[in-house]
Amino acid sequence: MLIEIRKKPFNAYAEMQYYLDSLVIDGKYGATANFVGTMRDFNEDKKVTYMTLEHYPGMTEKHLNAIAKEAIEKWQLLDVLILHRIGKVKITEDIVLVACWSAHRKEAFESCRMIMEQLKSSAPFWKKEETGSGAKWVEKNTPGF
Amino acid sequence: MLIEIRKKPFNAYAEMQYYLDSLVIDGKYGATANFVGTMRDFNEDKKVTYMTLEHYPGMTEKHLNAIAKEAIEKWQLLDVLILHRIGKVKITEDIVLVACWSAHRKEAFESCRMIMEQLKSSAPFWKKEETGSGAKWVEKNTPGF
Amino acid sequence: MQVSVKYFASLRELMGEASSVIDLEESVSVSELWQSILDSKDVKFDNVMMAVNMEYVKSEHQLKSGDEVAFFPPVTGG
Amino acid sequence: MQVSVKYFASLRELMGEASSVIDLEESVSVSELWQSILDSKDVKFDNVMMAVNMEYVKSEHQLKSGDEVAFFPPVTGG
Repeated sequence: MLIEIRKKPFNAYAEMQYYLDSLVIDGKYGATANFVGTMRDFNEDKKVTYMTLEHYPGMTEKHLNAIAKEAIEKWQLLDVLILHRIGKVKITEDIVLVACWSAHRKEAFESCRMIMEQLKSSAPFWKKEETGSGAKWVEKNTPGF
Repeated sequence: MLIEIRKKPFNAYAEMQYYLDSLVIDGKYGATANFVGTMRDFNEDKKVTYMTLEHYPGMTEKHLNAIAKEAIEKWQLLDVLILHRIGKVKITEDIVLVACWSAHRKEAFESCRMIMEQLKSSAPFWKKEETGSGAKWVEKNTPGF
Repeated sequence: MQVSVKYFASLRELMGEASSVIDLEESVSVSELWQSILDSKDVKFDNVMMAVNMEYVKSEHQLKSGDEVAFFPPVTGG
Repeated sequence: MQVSVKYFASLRELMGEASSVIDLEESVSVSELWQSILDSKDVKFDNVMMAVNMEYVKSEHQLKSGDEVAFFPPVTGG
């Protein structure tokens, strides 16, 4: 299990491969579900030029760890990877990566989605969007179900 | 949209990056859901040493195309990628890759899972497993829900 | 009329052939063709899936000359 | 007793500070602390989230000396 907060841009698929290469679950995992959240150039019909992501150092990591551990236990996962950007994020840069490895697909799909929903609703991160006509804190996330 | 049947091993994350680099949806996609099915060393408690995947040339591609197009329309997806192995597949090699790009996460998650379920239940592929004590056709897929 | 018939996977092995061309009367459904194949080969096979011209069809689907008919076991890809 | 208080995002901007140390009576709940902060600063803030020692708590959670208390707006990560 790896949970990391990243200050610099990361490449989601290079990270997937790099992390997978470090695992010793060869032959055990049959399913990998993976979600990548990426910076768009719009939000709720407004144009966005970049955004700044703030977090609560210490609590954010602790909270993501708890989410991941609960998912591993609930779905008997073989491994979980969560990466999340902070700082200034530009359009097309990846914001979040969640990946779940399991023997069968049901567990991978369900856990990946649930981790993302829990992250969205409870992990201490806040986005401030630069819209061209001033910066504004995002008030809430879009619903996931 | 790209649907491909591959005779040789592929690296799912290199394929993700390569395909993403060819797309012109920068700034439009905020969500990518991705599923990778990988060859395990067991199935239903039996040890498996390798397997051979057969398909119906022509119909398999046509059927996967129809599944992907239906998903794009239903969830307003920005793009879909489906790769599937045939031939002799060894342990740890990737069998299937499904990726869905959309503006928001709900659509990416739901479409990726639905494409996988439709692929599993209706795309013309057949697996023959080599168990050490002889080869045997797999009779049915494990349920996904 | 003639149709071409294809078999896949365990069914191909059971039939001992991957394809054949079969002469048929007019107005034969895909399930009637399937039953006549089972009878002529004297074999049984449960849960067959049927496609005509690379699309799934219902058992009552009427065949026409030149159709490509495929019979195969439940699919196990992914 | 003393607790340290942290603010994040729009709430940090509203408060004009990221953190402060506050002297409290014994037997104060996190929501009582929050109300006293709002009163002393003469501000309003809806939908605040509350954590003590980096874990979410209910509004009736009793504070103790040395606690790290955090107030922040609804989270918007991912």
